[in-house]
Order: sequence, then C-alpha cells, then structure tokens
Amino acid sequence: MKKFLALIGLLAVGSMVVTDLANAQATETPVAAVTAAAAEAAAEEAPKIDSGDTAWMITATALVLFMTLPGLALFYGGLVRAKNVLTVLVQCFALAGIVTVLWVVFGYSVAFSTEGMAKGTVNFASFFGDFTEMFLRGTTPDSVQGTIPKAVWITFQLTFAIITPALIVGAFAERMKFSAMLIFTLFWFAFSYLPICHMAWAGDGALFWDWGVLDFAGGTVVHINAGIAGLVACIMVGKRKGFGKEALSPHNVPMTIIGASMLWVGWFGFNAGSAAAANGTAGMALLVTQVATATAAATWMLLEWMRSGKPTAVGLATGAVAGLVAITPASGTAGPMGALIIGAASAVCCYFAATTVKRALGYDDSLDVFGVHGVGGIVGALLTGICASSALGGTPPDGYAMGGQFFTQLKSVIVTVIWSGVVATLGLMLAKVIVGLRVPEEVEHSGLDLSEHGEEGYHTAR
Amino acid sequence: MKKFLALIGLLAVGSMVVTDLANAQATETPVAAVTAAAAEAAAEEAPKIDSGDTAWMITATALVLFMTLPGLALFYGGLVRAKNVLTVLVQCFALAGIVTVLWVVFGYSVAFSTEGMAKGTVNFASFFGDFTEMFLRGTTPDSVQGTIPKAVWITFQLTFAIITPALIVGAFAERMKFSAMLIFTLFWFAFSYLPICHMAWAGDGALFWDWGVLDFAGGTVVHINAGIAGLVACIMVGKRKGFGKEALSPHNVPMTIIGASMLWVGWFGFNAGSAAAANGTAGMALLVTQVATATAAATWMLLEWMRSGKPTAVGLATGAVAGLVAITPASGTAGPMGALIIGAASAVCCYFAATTVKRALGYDDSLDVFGVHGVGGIVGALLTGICASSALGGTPPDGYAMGGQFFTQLKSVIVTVIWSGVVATLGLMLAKVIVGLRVPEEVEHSGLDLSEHGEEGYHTAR
Amino acid sequence: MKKFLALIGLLAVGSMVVTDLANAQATETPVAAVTAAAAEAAAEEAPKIDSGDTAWMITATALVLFMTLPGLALFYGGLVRAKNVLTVLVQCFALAGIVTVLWVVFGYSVAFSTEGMAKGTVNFASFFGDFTEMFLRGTTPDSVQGTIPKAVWITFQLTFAIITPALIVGAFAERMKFSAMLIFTLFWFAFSYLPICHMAWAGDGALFWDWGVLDFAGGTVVHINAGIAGLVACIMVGKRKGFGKEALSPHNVPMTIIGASMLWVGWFGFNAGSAAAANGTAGMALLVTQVATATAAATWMLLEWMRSGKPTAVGLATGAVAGLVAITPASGTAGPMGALIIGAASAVCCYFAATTVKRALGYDDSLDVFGVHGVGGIVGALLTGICASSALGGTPPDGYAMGGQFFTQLKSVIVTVIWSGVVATLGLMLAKVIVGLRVPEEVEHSGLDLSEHGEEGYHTAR
Amino acid sequence: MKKIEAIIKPFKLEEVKDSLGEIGIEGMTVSEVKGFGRQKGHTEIYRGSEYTVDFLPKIKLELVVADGQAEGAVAAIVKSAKTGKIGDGKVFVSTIEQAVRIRTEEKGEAAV
Amino acid sequence: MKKIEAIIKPFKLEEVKDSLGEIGIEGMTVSEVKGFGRQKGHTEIYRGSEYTVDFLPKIKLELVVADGQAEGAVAAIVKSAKTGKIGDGKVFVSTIEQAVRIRTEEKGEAAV
Amino acid sequence: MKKIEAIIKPFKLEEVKDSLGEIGIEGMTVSEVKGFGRQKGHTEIYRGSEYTVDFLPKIKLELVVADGQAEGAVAAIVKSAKTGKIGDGKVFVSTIEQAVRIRTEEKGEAAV
Ligand SMILES: Nc1ncnc2c1ncn2[C@@H]1O[C@H](COP(=O)(O)OP(=O)(O)O)[C@@H](O)[C@H]1O
Ligand SMILES: Nc1ncnc2c1ncn2[C@@H]1O[C@H](COP(=O)(O)OP(=O)(O)O)[C@@H](O)[C@H]1O
Ligand SMILES: Nc1ncnc2c1ncn2[C@@H]1O[C@H](COP(=O)(O)OP(=O)(O)O)[C@@H](O)[C@H]1O
Repeated sequence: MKKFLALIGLLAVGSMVVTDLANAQATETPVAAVTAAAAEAAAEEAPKIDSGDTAWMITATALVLFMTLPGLALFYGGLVRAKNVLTVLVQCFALAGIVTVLWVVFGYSVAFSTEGMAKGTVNFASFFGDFTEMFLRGTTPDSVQGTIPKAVWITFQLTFAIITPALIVGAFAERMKFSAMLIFTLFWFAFSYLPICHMAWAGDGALFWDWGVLDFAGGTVVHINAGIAGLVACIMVGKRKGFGKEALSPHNVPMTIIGASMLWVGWFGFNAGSAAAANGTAGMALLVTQVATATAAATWMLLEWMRSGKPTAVGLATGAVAGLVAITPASGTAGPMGALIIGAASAVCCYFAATTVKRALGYDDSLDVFGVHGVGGIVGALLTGICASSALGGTPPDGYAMGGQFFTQLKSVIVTVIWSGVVATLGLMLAKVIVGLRVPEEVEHSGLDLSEHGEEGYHTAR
Repeated sequence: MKKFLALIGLLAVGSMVVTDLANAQATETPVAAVTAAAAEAAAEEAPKIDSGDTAWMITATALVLFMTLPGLALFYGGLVRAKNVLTVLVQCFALAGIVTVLWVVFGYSVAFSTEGMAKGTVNFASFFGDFTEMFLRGTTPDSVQGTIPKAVWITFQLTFAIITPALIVGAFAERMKFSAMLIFTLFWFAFSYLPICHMAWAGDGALFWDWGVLDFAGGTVVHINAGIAGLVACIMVGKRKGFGKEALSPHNVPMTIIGASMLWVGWFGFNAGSAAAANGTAGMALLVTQVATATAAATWMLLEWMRSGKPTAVGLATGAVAGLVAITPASGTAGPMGALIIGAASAVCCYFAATTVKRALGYDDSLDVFGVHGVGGIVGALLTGICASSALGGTPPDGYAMGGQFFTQLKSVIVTVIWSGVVATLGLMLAKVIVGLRVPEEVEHSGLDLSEHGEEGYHTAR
Repeated sequence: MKKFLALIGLLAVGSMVVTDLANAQATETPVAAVTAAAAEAAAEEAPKIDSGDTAWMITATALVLFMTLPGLALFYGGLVRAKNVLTVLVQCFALAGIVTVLWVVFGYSVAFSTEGMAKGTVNFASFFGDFTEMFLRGTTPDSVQGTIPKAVWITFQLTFAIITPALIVGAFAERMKFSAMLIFTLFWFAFSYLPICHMAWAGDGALFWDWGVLDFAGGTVVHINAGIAGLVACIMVGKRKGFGKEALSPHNVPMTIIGASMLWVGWFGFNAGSAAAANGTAGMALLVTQVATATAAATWMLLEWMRSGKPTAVGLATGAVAGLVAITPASGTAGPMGALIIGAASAVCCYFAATTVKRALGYDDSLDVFGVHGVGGIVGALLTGICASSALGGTPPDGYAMGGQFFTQLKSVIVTVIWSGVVATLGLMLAKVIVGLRVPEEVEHSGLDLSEHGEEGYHTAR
Repeated sequence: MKKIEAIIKPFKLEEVKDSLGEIGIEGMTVSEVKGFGRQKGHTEIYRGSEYTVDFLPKIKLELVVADGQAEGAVAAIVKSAKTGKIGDGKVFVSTIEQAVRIRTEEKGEAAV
Repeated sequence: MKKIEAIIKPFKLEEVKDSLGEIGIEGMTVSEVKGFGRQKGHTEIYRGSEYTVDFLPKIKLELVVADGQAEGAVAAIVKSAKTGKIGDGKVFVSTIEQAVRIRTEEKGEAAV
Repeated sequence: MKKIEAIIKPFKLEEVKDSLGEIGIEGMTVSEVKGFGRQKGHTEIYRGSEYTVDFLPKIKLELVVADGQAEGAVAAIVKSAKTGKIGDGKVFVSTIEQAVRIRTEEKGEAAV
C-alpha cells in the first residue's frame, strides 16, 4: 500500500519532467490544432454549440462508460472462475475511478494539449502533449470544442482512456496481484495510452495524424495498444496453475453474454460518437458497426459449427467483440460492403489466434485480450486502409490511394506494437520490483477474491 | 449443417424469384413513396439532416438493439431451466447476427423498396419490395431519409427485424433444435416479417398503409406477427416433457426482471423512435409508453394479489411487457388517458390468455409468446383505433372515425394472423423435413445447452 | 389487500382536501412560473421545440428510469440474502408501476402546478401544487415546456418520482411486509416527495426556490428526503434477526456491481438531464458527475485499503454511489475542482456514517440508505453552496456569496430533514395500524420471497 | 434402521419420490451431486478448445427407514429410477444405530 | 468412532455450531440439501399457475467423533436445533471404522 | 463393501480422481461442501465491518468399493490430496451392506 502510494507520486513527477522537456523543445509557434473528430465542424466559422450534436455526444459518452461498467466487467467476470469474479470487477471499477482522477489531473492535457505542434514537424510534441491544461484549468460550461461543449468532449475521451487499461486485465486474470495490476496499468496508461492517443488524435503535428493514418475510433489507440500490453503481461506474469491441464471454464456464461451485448450496444457510442456530431458520418458508423459485428458473430458461429458441430455462446460473443474491434478504426470510412469484409475477416483471424496460435505458442492469455483486441485491432487497422476505397463503398479521404494508405496504416500498427510492448515491459518490471506480480500459489488455489478483496462473489446459502 | 447451408441458398434464390415476379408486374410509374414514420418530415422542401433528430434516432437504434441483446435474451433466459439457459441466449444472439447480414443483403430492400407501388393500387408491390437496394447499394453517409441519415434509418429498422424473430423463440424454448430454429425463423423472416413490414410501413401503395391502418411502432408487424408464429410453433413442436406434471420453474427470476427492465427502457427507443424525429410525437410516445407499461404492471400485480394473495416478480414483469406490447401500435396517437386504458386492458387480457386460456387449451407456449405478444398485440391494435379518438385525449389522423378505424385495425389484424400463421406452418414443415424439429428425449432431460452448444451456463464449483 | 385498497382511496381523497385548501388560499393572480431547469430556455421568446434538447431529454428520461429498473433493483438485490432477493426487485418494480399511475392522476399536478404562487410570497402554494392538471389534462403532443415537449418533461420528472421511494426500500430490506411498504411509501410519496419537489423546483413562489437554494438535480428532493425516511423506517421497523450477530452477507456481489454501474451511467441522465437541454450546463454536469463519482469510488477504496488492507467490490460501488449522491445538487454549478472535493468528502463522510456511526448507534439500515443517501445528500447540499464559488471553478448564480449560500443550503436541508422525518413517521404509524410493519419471525427465517411473493429467486437444480 | 443412499438421474427425482410415497415412505433428504462412472462425460468447448467434463449432474437421495422397510424402498427406487441406459446410478444400504427427531426428541424407528 | 449426521433448519446452523464448540467439537462438514418430510412444502406461483414445492432447504451436518463424544454431541445438536415446530429435522448416528487425517496421516480417533 | 468418504481441498479433485483411476477405481460421487475445523476461516469485509467466515469450501468424495480395494483407495486419496498444510481434510471408512446397480439390478460388489 505504502509502496503503491509512493509510486503514484513518482509517476506524477515523472510525467512532469517529461513534459517540461517537451515544452522546452517546443520552440515553434503553437498551432491551434483541432482533434480529428471535430475537424470538419471546426472548419466552419465561429464555434457554437449545436444541441443535436451535444445530445448525441452526451449519450455516446454514457454508452462508452457503459461498455466498461458494467459491459466489459461482466464479459470478463463471467469468463473467470467463481472464486476470481470479483477481482475482475474490482479491477475494472477501480481503473474507472483512478483513471478519471488522473485524466483530470494531467491525462487530458498530456493527450490533447497541442502546444509546440506544427503540421509536418516531428518533434517531442508529436508524441506527448504537456501540462497546460492540468486540472482541466480553463474549461467552463461555455468552452466549446467543435460544435459541442468542451466538457462533453473531455468526458467522451475520458471514457476511452478508461476502457483501454481495463481491456488489458483480461490477459492476466486469475493470478495477478491487485497492487501490481494498478502499478502496471497506471504506468502504461501514462506512458503508452496517453502518447499513442496524442499521436493519433491530437491534430496537425501529431505523428500518426500527419502521416494520414485512418483511425476513426481507436484501432491503434485502444485495441492494438491494449492487446499488445496484454500479450506482454500474460507472458511475464506466467500461466495460471492448471492451464493446459484442467478446464479453466467460465463460471457464468450468461454473465459473459450480457457483457458482450452491452459492449455491442455501447460500441455505437464508441464508433458513431467518434464523429463528434450527429451527422451522416455518425450514421454510417452506426450502420457499419452493426454490420461488421453481426457478420463476425455469425462467421465465428459457422466456424465453430463446422469444426466441432456446436456453435457456442462464448463463441458468438467473442466473434461479436472481434468484429467490433476490427470495425473500430474503419467506422468513419468503410461502407456496408467493407463492414461485411471486415467482420468476416476479423472473425476468422481472431478465431485462429485465440485457438490454434495460442495453443501452439503456449502463452496463457486468460481471456484472449491479444487474440481478440490485438489481432482484431491489427486486422481492422490494415483493412481500414483497403475498405476506405470507394470501390468497396467506402468514403476515402482526399488524396487516398489504396496501397499508400495500407502502408501508412501498417506503419502506425508497427509503431503502436513496439511502443506499447516496450512500455508494458517496463511497467511490469516496475511492478515486479515494487510488489511482485503474482499472488502466492495457495491464494491462486483458493481464489483471489477472498485474499485480495476480502469478499466472495456469491453466498448462495440462505 | 450442410443441409442448413443449402437451405440458406435456397431461401435467397426463392426470394429473388418472388421479387422478379414483383418487378414484372409493376408496370405503373414508380412512385417515390416515403415510409410512414418519415412522412411528415419529408413533406417539407429539400431533405436535410437535423442533428437533433439524428441524435435521437441513433440513440433509439441502440435502445432497440438493447431490447434484444441483452434484454429479451435475459427475460427469456431467466424463465427457462438452468440446463437450457444458453440455448435461449444463443438463439437471440445468433438471430441478431444472421438477420443483420440478411437485412443488408436483401431484407431492407424487400421491406422498404417502393418500386411499382402506387397509392390506391393493390398489386404485388403492395406486399413485397424488390431487390433494387440489395447490399444497401447506393447508401452513403450523405443519403438522407426524412431528416436523418438513411444509414440510421436502415439500422433502426434492422433492430426491429432482429427482435421479431427473436421473440418467437420463447414459444418453443427448451426443446427445439437449434438448426431447426434457424431454418424456421429465417424462412419466416423472409416470408412473413418482410412482407408484413412492407404492407404496414413502405408508404403509399402498401396494403395496410393504404387502408389507413394505425400501427405506429409495430403492433401487427412485430407483435401479432411473432405471437402467431409462436403459437403455431409451440403446437407443431409439441409440449415439453413434464409439462403439466412438474414445475418447469424459472431458474433465475432476477435475470428475468433485469431483462424485463431492459425491455421497458429499450422500448422508449422502439416507440418514441418510431417518430423518426425528436419532436412532440416522440415525446408523447415516451409518455404513453411509460404510462401504459406501468399501468399494466400494476394491474397484473393486483390481479395476482386478488387471486392468490401473492403478487409475484414474474407477474409484474409479464404485466409490464404486456403493456409495452399493447401500447406499441398506439404510441403515436394515444394520449395519457388512452394509455391507462390500454395498459389495464392488456394486462387483464394477457393474464387470462397466459393462465386460464393456455391451461384450458393445453398448448405449451413455454414463455407465453402468444399469450403476451399475440394477445397483447391484438388488444393493442384494436384499442389503437379507439384511443386515437380526441375524446380520449388522442391525436386522431385526418378523417378519423372511431368505428371505421376500429374496422380497419381489425382487417390488418386478420391479415397478419392468417399470413403469419400460414408462413409459420410452412417454415416449420420445411425445418421438420430437413433436420427435424425436436431434440431427442435424453437431450431434453439432460439439457439442450450441452448437446446443442457444448457448454453449460454455470460452473459454480471453484 | 382490502385494507390496502381502501387506503389508496383514502390517500387520494386526502390529497384532494389538501389541495382544495391550497386553492382556497391562492388569492393572488396566478403566475406562470417555470421550473428551475427550464428557466434559462424559457427566458427566450416564443416556446419552440428544439430537436437536440428533445433528443437529449428523451434519452435522459430513459437513463433515469434505467437507474431504478434495473439499476437500483440490482444494486439492492445483490446486497440482500438469496431468500429475499425478489422482495427488493418486486418493491422497486411495483413502485415504478404505481407511482407512474399516481403521477398521471395527481402527482405531476401537485408537484408542478403553479396556481397561487407568487415570487416572494410564502403561502400554501409554496409547499403544494394543486389538482388543475389531474390526469395530465391539457397535455398534447404540441404542449411545450421550455424547448422540449411537455410530455417529455413530465416523464423525465416522473422518473425522479419513481426512484426516490424506491431508494427507501433498502433501509428496511429483508423484514418489512410488502403491503406495509406500499402503504408507507405511497403515503410518503404524496406527502413528502411531492411537496419537497414542489418547494425546490416549482418556480417563483416555491419555498426553496425563492430562498435561492441550489439543488440542480435533487439533493434535497431525492436523496436527503429518501435518506431520512429510510432512517426513520429502519428504526421503526426494527433490526433484522441476527443483525450484529451473524454475517448478513450480500448474496451476489456481481449483481450489486452491475447495479452500481447502471446507477453511474444512468445518473448522467439524472444530472445532465436536469439542465433540460443539451447545452454547456448539461455538458459540465456530465463532466463533474463523472469526476465526483470516480473520486469517491477511489477514495472509498483507499480508505478500505488503509484500514483493512483489502479494497472491496462492495466498497468501490458504495463509494461511487456516495459520490453520485453528493454531486447531484452541485452538478449545475460546480466545476471539475469542486467535483474532486465533493467526491472525496462524500466518500469519507459516508464511509464513517455507514460503518462507525451505524455501529455506534446500532440501528439496522440494511443497505445504508441513510448512510449513503442521507449523509451523502447533506454533504452534497452543503458543499454545493461552497463549490459554486468561481474560486473553485464553479459557476455561481447572480448575487452569490459563499457564506449566505451555505446558510441557504443549510436551511433547505433542515426543512427537508424535519419534513421527511415527520411524514415518514406518520406513514409508518399508518401502515402499522392497518397491516403491521413486519413479517412474522418464521417468514424472516425462511425468506420473504416465498411468503410474500410465492416465488424463489433461483432454482439451480436442473 | 437402515440408511439408503441412492444416486439417480436428476430428471427421475419426482418419479422416485412418488414411488416411495406409494409404499408409505415420506421422509428423505436430497442433494445435488456430481457423478463419475462408466457413463462417459461430455465435451465442452471454450473458444475452440475442447475439454472433457467427466462429472455429470446426479441427485443423491438419503433416507433412513426401519429395517423392515429397507428392501421395499430399494426395490421402489430401482424400479422408478431405471431407464436402462448407462448412468442410471446406484443404491447403497448401510446401518444406522440411532435416530432422533429433533422436534420431539423421539428416538429410534419412531423418529424416521 | 461415530458419524453423526444431522438435518437441521438453515438458520440454526450458527447456533448448533456454537453449542458443539462448547463441548469441544470443532470439526464438521456442512452441506446444503433439500428435505422432504412431514413439514408441508410451499406453493409457488408462475404466471398464475400454482404448483407445490415439496422440498425445503435444509442444512446437513456431518461430524465424526470418538465413541465417547457421540452422545454429548447428539444432545448438543438436538438442544440447539430445536424450535419445536415441524421440520426441525433429524439426527442419525452410525459407525465409522477408520479415519485418516490427510495432512499427517494420523489414523483413528487422533484423526477426527 | 466399504464406503470411503473423503473431504479434500477443492483444487485437489482432479489429482485425486486420477490417482484413484490408476488403481482401477472409476466410480465415485462428488459434492460441494463447507468444512469447519482447525484451519482457521477467513475474514470478509462488508462496508467496513469485518466478520469471520468459519466455513471453508471443500469437496466431498464418496466411493463404495469392494472390501479388498478399500485400503488401496484410502492410500491413493491420502497421497494425492496431501499438501501438508492445515485443512487438507479427512478420510472416513464405513461398511456398506448392500449395493445395487439401478440399470442392471446387479447386486453387491458387481454393482460398484
Ligand atoms: N463405486 C461408486 N461409489 C460411489 N458412487 C458411484 C460408484 N460408481 C458409480 N457411482 C455413481 O453412480 C453414477 C452412475 O454410475 P455409472 O458407472 O456411470 O453408470 P451405471 O450406474 O449405469 O453403472 C455415477 O455417476 C456415480 O455418481
Ligand atoms: N426418513 C428420513 N430419512 C432421511 N431424512 C429424513 C427422513 N425423514 C425426515 N428427514 C429429513 O428431516 C427433515 C424434517 O423432517 P419432517 O418430517 O419435515 O419434520 P420433523 O423433523 O419435525 O419430523 C426433512 O425435511 C428431511 O430432510
Ligand atoms: N470431526 C470431523 N467430522 C467431519 N468432518 C471433519 C471433522 N474434522 C474435520 N473435518 C473436515 O475436514 C476439513 C479439514 O479439517 P481441519 O481440521 O481444518 O484440518 P486438517 O484436516 O488439516 O486437520 C474440515 O474443513 C472439515 O470439512
């Protein structure tokens, strides 16, 4: 506990140093960059709040929070054994709490501040924002971002910052210490989530943005980023006792289905909300999200049916999530035809990643964070480049060429994979040194809920 | 499996033939019909997206999907025995996936294409659309329907197409083969859902539309349609083992209550969303939906309290659903007073249908799809004609006369009952021939989850 | 049952007498008062529906209903023992049904009618509305309130009227008769909820309104009001058998976490919806709600971690609810900094109230309605006065002075505490006389679900 | 007195209870158990990995009866629980030395 | 050694455990069971159809004790589990031939 | 025949089952129970109030074997269930007088 609090302090100081460096470097005139999603809108004259756009974006924010609480928590919670169900719920809930506070204190500023950025210039500010908006200083009810209140924009983006570290916890479920989890994910949040978010969405001068990467709702920022961190974590934390020998079966499949359903519904906020407005782009994002998800679920079902004769509930749910992940970066540019392609492709790739590949390589990614978010994210990011083509019914950006776009997408994937991988490794090493990564063997046997949280999930006796 | 895939092909080809015929017949000049809900809006000049209407309709779409996933899945899932819980969840989830794909491929086009329709003319196109919009060809982010992006409209309508076949699965729960269920419901989807939807909502020239039927959000299209199919199915599939002898009790009543609550909340999207705009009609639909639902829940509770001394949780939930069903067609025309009447009437009628009548006739409608959706839908459709009267605080259409309207409603009910009944019978015969309708007796004893889906819902041991 | 029905009649008559008195007193010219939330909007010219504001307010209404059904029902349901889970669900569901009917019949009118009110005049109409809008007479799809359809406004306010009595049931869970609960809460609804709501929000001439009390979304109206009623009720009903001796542990912690998550998400509708528009105020309410809730959850976690070494799931959830409660009145005036303060303060105060204080005083507030809603509500109401200060990043009203505002807030707290306490006492005495408050001892042992509702929550055997 | 323990298929419980009732036995205690035996388990699938579940759900019935009733009770159980398919279960009989009815403190055969 | 099996009302468990503790017995195994006996079941209602549920929730306690302790243990259970109302349950005593403590491989009375 | 009842730690079930399989025993019945003994319970926390939970989750194994197999079975269980830490559990052996296989009505050792 004490070690943990000390670390939080350290983290904060660390970030400050980094940012001071950033500010020092930033000698060019600051450019008033606008974020990706709000770009179009901002092109028009004076910024004014549009009530329709605001209505949608408040709703979208609620939907994205709903994805984590309770959506993801349930999706994951049902997949673990009864003795560990609370660890997963607590981890998601605690991250929602702490990340929110960090977001207010420095996160938003580090992710979205545009001091020192200039179109076409790669400098420190292409990777990190700074601390000018710490404590959201200067944001009032009258502050406007595009056509919506800035407070809504900040909260909307916050819900993305919450779900991303929460996604990772599925990889090392059922064995990692709660304190180690916090140290690791918060370190990773500061040094991988915030910069990748900045690179992708902070506007002119940001790395991916300047490259022209298409990442409408967070393929790199959210899914590849989390998927890689999950892969690294599950390898460094090690396998669960009994992995490969016993059936470590889901304790409550209906809970998982509820969670997957909530993810599906909430994802409309994630993708259509990334238009930052209630317009045609949002509408098409809604449609393609639905189509890709449904296609992926149906495809996964068929794969299982063909291979084992039994389409499973967990399979359908996993397929749906794979589709949701893969359509995420593409949801602003793909059309219905592209959505069918992305949905089917993601189901096939994730299916083999989470089954054949995982078995072959032998790592214990408990809830397939890498298999679904990592692989689905990469498949989606690459296909985004292809499905933006108008030949496939997409809405390409100006100057689009399929080959070039594919290559650009690939570059951003590679940077994200390496960046997240390195930061995750460092974060885990840090956690290991401070508190150790794993619970003792007896605790793993008797369940983490009791030892880590002093509670049991269920008391069925009357 | 193979048989099943072959059938899917057949279905597709079948529909194409039907539609070609339709096109051949349609010699009159095509009329640019507008759909019911968007009619008002479209009356104005050039179509332009309204951000407020769009904001509401994206949200409404999310709410209606939420009704099926996880709402209906949970409502049904809790009511079956633990050994069959996954079958219900899988069926709802799989239908959401497959229907979405079919909707993109031909469903939307068959339901809403207006080629060959002409006001006052009854021809093939009054019953079926055609294939001009297969694969949603031509829909881009800029396509507008009324005051919202066409992509939103398509997705909104899709969520109705998902929930309707999903409703039916409650009737034959705990005994039907998954493959048979798919063959039957998809056949029924193509030949009963799509045409009834077309008749009611495709615009000038469509059968019910031209008659002046009031069906704001789907009393005929969704509830009567599904309720009758359920009745036919549960009779043709036969009773569950033990029906009438043992207590086939709900395995998880809280799950059912969660589901019912989600249906209630999601239904605001269903009914108020059917205004296709965020306007006064939507607002009144919101209010009357709440009032009718609450009245029906309270009425059912009082009935139980008076008859057995014990108001039950399942009873309250069922009452609420009965009220939701009945107010659906009326939600665009009834006022608060009408909502009180419709709520109370639906609870009384459904209560007796699901108890006395079912017992007397001896069919095993497992989860009362007919008793609630069929009966509630009919009660609602008929009372819609009455409660539209301004004497009851309603908002009658031009030229409204209570008697005539009642008769018009009755006609649409009769057509729907017969149409759905016939198609359901054919679909079930088809499924029976191809794969057989029921699981073997041992499977029914040991539970369908394991045999059909290779999974169990719960693993409580640590 | 019969006694109960008779009482309902009595209640209705009682209210009518009260209102007649009110009307008799109201000799001044009626003033067209506008409600708090719609005040700004109404300042502009002719009332016209704004589609964006309407979109948001329909959604907000759905979100607030979602808080009760299933949010609160699950939050509470998971915390009781398995044998009583349905009582809690039934109570929430039944209240949703009955309160809706009462709201239509007289509730809305008594709460919001402005006959006889005049700015600066304290008369009967400062406390109670009247019966001019019984049965929502006069409300049509064209009726406008501020910039939204009046039907939406009525339904939005209804969802507040539903959750408030539902909150109380947590205090006497696991032992009170269903019939007694209905008599008590409906009496209290009529004579405490409606008047306090009127005092706070009915506009010029209403007691708190004229004092200048800041209660954006219902600190006094909802939380203090319910918290005090809960305290009185749990004392008058008496302790549960085994309280203080055995562990009366939550039967399903995941259910509680789901519920808490839904409360969190739904509360965006509660707070941001209280702006009655999709504007900057709503946006800031969204942000501060998120920040205060997260801060409170994290604070509660740290408290537990420091005191027992184990951060619990129930603790995190309780902390979040404490934060939500406390930010409620402040959500229209506080900024991010104020939200951090309110969040942290509420967690600390509620933590000690629900643990140390409750233990010391020995009352059995089963689910900590007083400890969280009462205490959190009071902390929030008082801090609202302080955090509105622009020094803390707030948006103070005209003529704001911290000391004076604090005192005003305090006055409204005191009035609410006394009013609710007295009405609750009377309501409980009434219920005691008519049906008795508690179930017999054997029923308490075997569980209320079976005896009161003829059902069991779970049937796990296959 | 004899204690009879029977492991049966879950869906047979009602039938067994009724056939015991017919011969006048109206006290018993039932629990949910998992059985492992010749009846092969089933395969469950979790994200493409199949694993075998050896334990099958069974119901265990325990009843204590007077010595004279034991044979009849065993016969009644066997008759009503039989499907003829593998996994039907077992009946075991052992001796109970003392029985007490808690409510009345009656002892011995009067207590069962 | 003797094995004592007691079927009791669920809410009595704590009391019984404590009264056994008082006479020095601190090992036992507990399971949730359903009982069927003279105590009549209850009626459940599902969409207007009433049906009777005959099986009531009970707790089964199993404890193996040295021969000399058996009588005292039975008495303690009976005393603390009694409410005097129907359905209080039963206590059954039988003989155990061997007991082994897995941890130490101690055998016989030393093991219980 | 002998009836062997073993109370073991839940995570040891697979291992015990396998080691019984090795000596040819392939029938058993398993249930989830709660154990109370020397192994101290754990503390649970509910809104700041700590309370002790004395009952720990255990698995109960019941198997009826021919007299000759009993000793081997007990040894196999003890060996595979042992961790050496407190709470490993107990094995109890008693006599069964009769066994019937429901499916075939075989009796005695042929039935187990
Ligand atoms: N030796 C045994 N001891 C205890 N229970 C047994 C034994 N053998 C079988 N059982 C129980 O009886 C059930 C049925 O046994 P099984 O061998 O599968 O089929 P059958 O009864 O038809 O021979 C098992 O699932 C198990 O619960
Ligand atoms: N013959 C029996 N064998 C095993 N258990 C029994 C027997 N008779 C009763 N029981 C158990 O004892 C419980 C109480 O018995 P019951 O006849 O209802 O009341 P009482 O104990 O007051 O006579 C039953 O629910 C059942 O679990
Ligand atoms: N006398 C007994 N009768 C029945 N079961 C017992 C008895 N003593 C212990 N047990 C069971 O054995 C388990 C382990 O016993 P315990 O005393 O905790 O540790 P150990 O077996 O290492 O001595 C207990 O949880 C309980 O289920």
